[in-house]
Amino acid sequence: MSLRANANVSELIAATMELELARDPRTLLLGEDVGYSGGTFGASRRLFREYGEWRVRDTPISEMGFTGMAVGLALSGWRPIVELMFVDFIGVCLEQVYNAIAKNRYMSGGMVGMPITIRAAGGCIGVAAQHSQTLWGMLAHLPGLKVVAPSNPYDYKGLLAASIEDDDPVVFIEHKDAYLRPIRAFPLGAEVPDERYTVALGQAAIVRPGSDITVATLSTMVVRSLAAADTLAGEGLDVEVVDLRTVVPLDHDTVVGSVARTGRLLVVDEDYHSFGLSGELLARTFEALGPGGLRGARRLAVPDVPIPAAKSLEDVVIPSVAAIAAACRSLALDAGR
Amino acid sequence: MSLRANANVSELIAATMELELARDPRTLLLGEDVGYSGGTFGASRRLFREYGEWRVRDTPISEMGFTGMAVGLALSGWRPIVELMFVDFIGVCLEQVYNAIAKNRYMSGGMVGMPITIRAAGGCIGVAAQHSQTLWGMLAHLPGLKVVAPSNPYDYKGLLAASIEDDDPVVFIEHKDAYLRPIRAFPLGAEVPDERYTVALGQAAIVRPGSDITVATLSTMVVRSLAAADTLAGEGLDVEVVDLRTVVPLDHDTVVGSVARTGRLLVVDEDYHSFGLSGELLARTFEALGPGGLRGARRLAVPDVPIPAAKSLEDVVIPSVAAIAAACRSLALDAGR
Amino acid sequence: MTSAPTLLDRHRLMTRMRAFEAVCAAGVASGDLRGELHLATGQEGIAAGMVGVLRPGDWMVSTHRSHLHAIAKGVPLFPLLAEIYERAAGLAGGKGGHVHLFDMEHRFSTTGIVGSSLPVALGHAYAARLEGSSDLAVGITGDGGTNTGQFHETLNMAAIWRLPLVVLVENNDYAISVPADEVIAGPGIAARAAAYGAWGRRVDGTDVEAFNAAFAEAADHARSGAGPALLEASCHRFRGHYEGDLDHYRAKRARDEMVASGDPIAKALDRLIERGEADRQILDAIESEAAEEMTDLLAAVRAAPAPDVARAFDDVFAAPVR
Amino acid sequence: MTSAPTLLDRHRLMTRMRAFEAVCAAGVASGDLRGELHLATGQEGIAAGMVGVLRPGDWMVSTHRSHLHAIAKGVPLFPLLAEIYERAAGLAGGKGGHVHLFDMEHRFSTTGIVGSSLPVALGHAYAARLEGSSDLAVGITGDGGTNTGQFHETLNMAAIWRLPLVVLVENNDYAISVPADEVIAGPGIAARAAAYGAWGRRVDGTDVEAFNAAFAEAADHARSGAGPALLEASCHRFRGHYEGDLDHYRAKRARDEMVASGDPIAKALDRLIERGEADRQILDAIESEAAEEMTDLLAAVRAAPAPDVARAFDDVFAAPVR
Ligand SMILES: Cc1ncc(C[n+]2csc(CCOP(=O)(O)OP(=O)(O)O)c2C)c(N)n1
Ligand SMILES: Cc1ncc(C[n+]2csc(CCOP(=O)(O)OP(=O)(O)O)c2C)c(N)n1
Ligand SMILES: [Mg+2]
Ligand SMILES: [Mg+2]
Repeated sequence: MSLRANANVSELIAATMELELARDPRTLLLGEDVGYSGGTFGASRRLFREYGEWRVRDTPISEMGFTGMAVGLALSGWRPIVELMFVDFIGVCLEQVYNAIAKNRYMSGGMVGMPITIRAAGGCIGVAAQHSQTLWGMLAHLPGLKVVAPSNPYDYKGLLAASIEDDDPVVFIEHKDAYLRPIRAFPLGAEVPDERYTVALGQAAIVRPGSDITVATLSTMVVRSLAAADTLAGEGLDVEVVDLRTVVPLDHDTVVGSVARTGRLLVVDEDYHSFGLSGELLARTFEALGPGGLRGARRLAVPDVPIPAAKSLEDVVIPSVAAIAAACRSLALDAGR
Repeated sequence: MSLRANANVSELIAATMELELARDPRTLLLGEDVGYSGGTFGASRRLFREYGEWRVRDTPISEMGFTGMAVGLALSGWRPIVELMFVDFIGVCLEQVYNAIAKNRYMSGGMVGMPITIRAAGGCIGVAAQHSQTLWGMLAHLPGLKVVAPSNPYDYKGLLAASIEDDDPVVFIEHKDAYLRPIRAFPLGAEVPDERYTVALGQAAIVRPGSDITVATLSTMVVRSLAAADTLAGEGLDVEVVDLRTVVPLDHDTVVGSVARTGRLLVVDEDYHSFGLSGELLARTFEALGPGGLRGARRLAVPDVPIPAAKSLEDVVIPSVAAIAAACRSLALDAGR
Repeated sequence: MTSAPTLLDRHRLMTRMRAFEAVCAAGVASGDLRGELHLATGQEGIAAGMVGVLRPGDWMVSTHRSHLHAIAKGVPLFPLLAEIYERAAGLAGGKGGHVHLFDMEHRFSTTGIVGSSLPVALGHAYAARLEGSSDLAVGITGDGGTNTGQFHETLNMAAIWRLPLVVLVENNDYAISVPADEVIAGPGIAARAAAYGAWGRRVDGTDVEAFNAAFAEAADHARSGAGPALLEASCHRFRGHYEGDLDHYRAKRARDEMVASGDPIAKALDRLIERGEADRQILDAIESEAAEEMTDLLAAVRAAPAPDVARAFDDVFAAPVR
Repeated sequence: MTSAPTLLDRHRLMTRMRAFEAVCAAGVASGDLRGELHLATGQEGIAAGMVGVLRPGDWMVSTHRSHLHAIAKGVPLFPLLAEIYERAAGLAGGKGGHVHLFDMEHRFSTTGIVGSSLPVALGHAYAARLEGSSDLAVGITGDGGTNTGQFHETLNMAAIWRLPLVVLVENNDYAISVPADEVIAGPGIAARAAAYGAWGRRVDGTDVEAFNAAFAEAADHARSGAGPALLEASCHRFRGHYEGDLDHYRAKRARDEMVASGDPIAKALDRLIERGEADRQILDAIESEAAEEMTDLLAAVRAAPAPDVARAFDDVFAAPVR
């Protein structure tokens, strides 16, 4: 695989799937518009031409039907990749996702594996309440699903390969903001090897070391958190940024290790605030470190509102660089420098 | 409304809906088997005969269709009660629940209300992975839904009336263990007035005062937690039990007030452990009290596994009285008496 | 239009509709509008053909491609365009945006999820039955939406309860890039009505008069208490799926041909001239008036303020909640 | 049974099936089994009628009422009953229980969610096409399941891709308490095949021979590459929806009549005698042998241990995860 010099993340995703389709003849791709047109976001370009309609299948708008179809394919020994276009549409087919895909291994006493990768676009780019969600907190709550949300090109490739190779079901959430962004425009992970590699699921990365505050985040918010950290560095606040990479498995050990040094945790999450990732991570950190180890903690997430359409409103509900920086500052104040 | 002396909770639920149907002619009930047969759990008995097929409607097995129908009914000015039988089936229709019912008020800038009550049975009584979930953590994560799970007869009646009367959508989760239990067999809330009353959504109740540990819980786990508290009283450990009653709105103030006195929090939850209620409540308590106020915290919930079929296995994944007591003891030890 | 609209009336309405969408598209070019704006250019015959049949008491539930349906249902243009432009004066104060349009006064709503419009319309039809009114519910979907489970569940329930529902399918040949005839099995969409014992018919949606007649029949059937009607209207999507879609999956020649032969406005215009009901001059005037009207409308909308940021936090519930 | 089963073979099989379910029911009475146990007593003609047509390479996906289908597909009785009794030796080590049965060796699975069996079967049919095999997929549902969106989506996709799928509908007149004819609009389940250009037929599922012939035809059609077949088999649910269901919504007289006139075993028995293919003595022996077989089976299952509690925590993922 070799990409154009100016390639963006959607091309990278297509190229990654190309390697997987080539590597394992039991892999196939299903979804609306994934075939002839190469994907609504261009993330499956070329695959239809190369692998044909049986392995790269344009489906009707029947998400429940084709997600359930993936269950039968997996039972038959295939390894389907299902594209849901927007993760918001998972409400149409959650039944097959959580009652079959997530539970079949357990309900069969381990007899059956569900090596299914569900790819879907998440995150905010101005498409309002029904097309802007991330939902990883909701999905992570349901046992049996792994949940992945990369922040940078290197990880998009490595985590997607690992997800497809994994013998368990993975919901792989691609940020819409990344698709059309050139690989080389990313502040991290912009060097992407041509050959195949994997990035292990369940290993967070410290993408910026720091000593004052731990910011734990994922997906596009990693980029924003790094920008905020840069700003704060100028103010003498040294922020460590942890890219969680996967929500399940959640590598709280890396976060706990970081907070053991900094004493302060800020979780930045593009998902809804309550009953999700940010609370879970705060709770696990407290459980690990106890009141003596965790001096202060804060969460910055979508404030339990649907995503509004107007940009002026969207801007105040999605964590911005300024809001991240402000949250760090007040955390530093509250939980004494 | 007056009930048989030996009436159980399913009769109480039917009687409560009867009062609501009588009180507000815009209220109606939809769902599988809710009509002629009086409900799979008997929770709508008599209503079909009294209010006829148009207001008490037996539907086909088309959950997405009739949940969406409730949206149109609500837009037209009606106040539907939708019965989903088992909350596990919500995966079939989550789309209408979370993208329409939960978001329409917001997406319409407040023009439109969605006074819809979704009743569904949750919890464990030996029916394995696809029929034993509670899922309140998943639903609470989605902004725009209120989520209610009563623990005792008095609250079943009062909270259901409040839910139906509420101008916002409510998912009302009835525990399967309660349906056939006689009202008078409950350790609390066994006195149920004949007349209509409501219990406000969003107000937790301290159902047992205590000074050493706060146990925050809901639904059937309240009963188990009270039993554990009784055991522990004999050992000199004085446990305060808080019945949350509603997950959204979550009355963390009452929990925080209690923990401010006890210093220790145990959340007991019949939902999955991670990314749900227990983490959220722990996080909010830490945020409110800081490291100085929260000396120790623990969670006891379904350990992120699907519910197994065999009773021997179910018993170890659903919090038992013994497990609750054990968790309290070790919390007391860890976070010093 | 209280008496039945003439072809000239409908031509004027279609022309205004197209001009309205031109000022929507302008927002994408200017960077005012983000997200995926779906226009119905080429599909005006259907929206304009409903006028005169629809009554104020009727309910309509539409899709991601809904602006013309809103106009047909009587939603006023200023708050409509203001919502599309996410302004405070929009239908929803800018919180819904161009795929989530609500106007309770004019009994109109939409959803961005394919298939989900239909059960909502079913609910309105059920309400009409409960109320004993003669209100009709119109649920709109595209060809792609007929492959969703919601299509099946809705038609079945409407049929067993004989509800006053018209399921209107705008078959514009494509669901994004996927051709309808590759993913719809059997004898076609309209023929599926038979599975439910329902009224079913396919009509040329680029012929506003033919469509109007068929829609009137469907509406009469549904209002009569005989159960739902499934009306499939053929049409073409002149533009990409959304503004910005490269539309590389359709051949340019086929697109040109579709515009040349399947334009409902051109067809009406030819027919008006042929019948001597209008001349070029009148028709030109209609066009320039429409353009002017919409240019003014756009200017007014552009001048209107964006919503106050405080609005981002309200309307989750009727009253604030912790 | 390698050569085509005779009617006597099928009678024996149905008798064994009924005896098998009697020992399932015993577990409810004894308190061994919790939850809602769904029996197919009265529906044996369908399960037994599939034998001889089904091949080992075929896949079957069934519902909450699946025990007889498992037997028809060749799932061995001991691990089957052991799973129903939630024993360590059960198909899934007691973790799935009586509504979640999996046997990959015999290519059989179930789901407890109505309608969800069908897309899974579609996946098997798609796999058969990918593999170029002659394997068939059989997706089973009840009459109630035909009202789910999944029925529509499955048949449509199977038809557009001409997949080797038989959708088998056991129409036992009821979905729990709701009569099929009150909630299924139009000319009936089998007639809905036309909407997808699929093969469709209704057959008497209480006549094991007639059902077998129709099922063979459906299977041949689907295997031939001509697309899916929709086979509706009428039958009766002799017992409540689940063991413990009061069944108060059906009149006792109608139930008695259904048992008297619609029992597939009694029908086969009468026919065997009429044709002189068996006499009372043989048939009595079959019955007592079946009862004995299942009594022994139950004793063996009862003697088997419950799963070790440690098993509650594994099998969420292939390897443990934090
Ligand atoms: C359930 C669901 N799946 C997928 C989408 C993404 N999507 C939006 S429009 C569309 C195509 C719809 O096609 P059709 O119904 O023919 O309407 P058209 O766009 O042609 O007007 C798709 C797939 C969606 N919004 N909802
Ligand atoms: C999606 C869904 N809705 C409801 C149920 C509850 N339920 C279990 S079986 C059943 C009736 C099924 O009727 P039918 O398909 O005719 O099968 P039968 O029970 O008659 O064999 C219902 C409603 C379910 N399991 N799944
Ligand atoms: Mg279309
Ligand atoms: Mg049935």
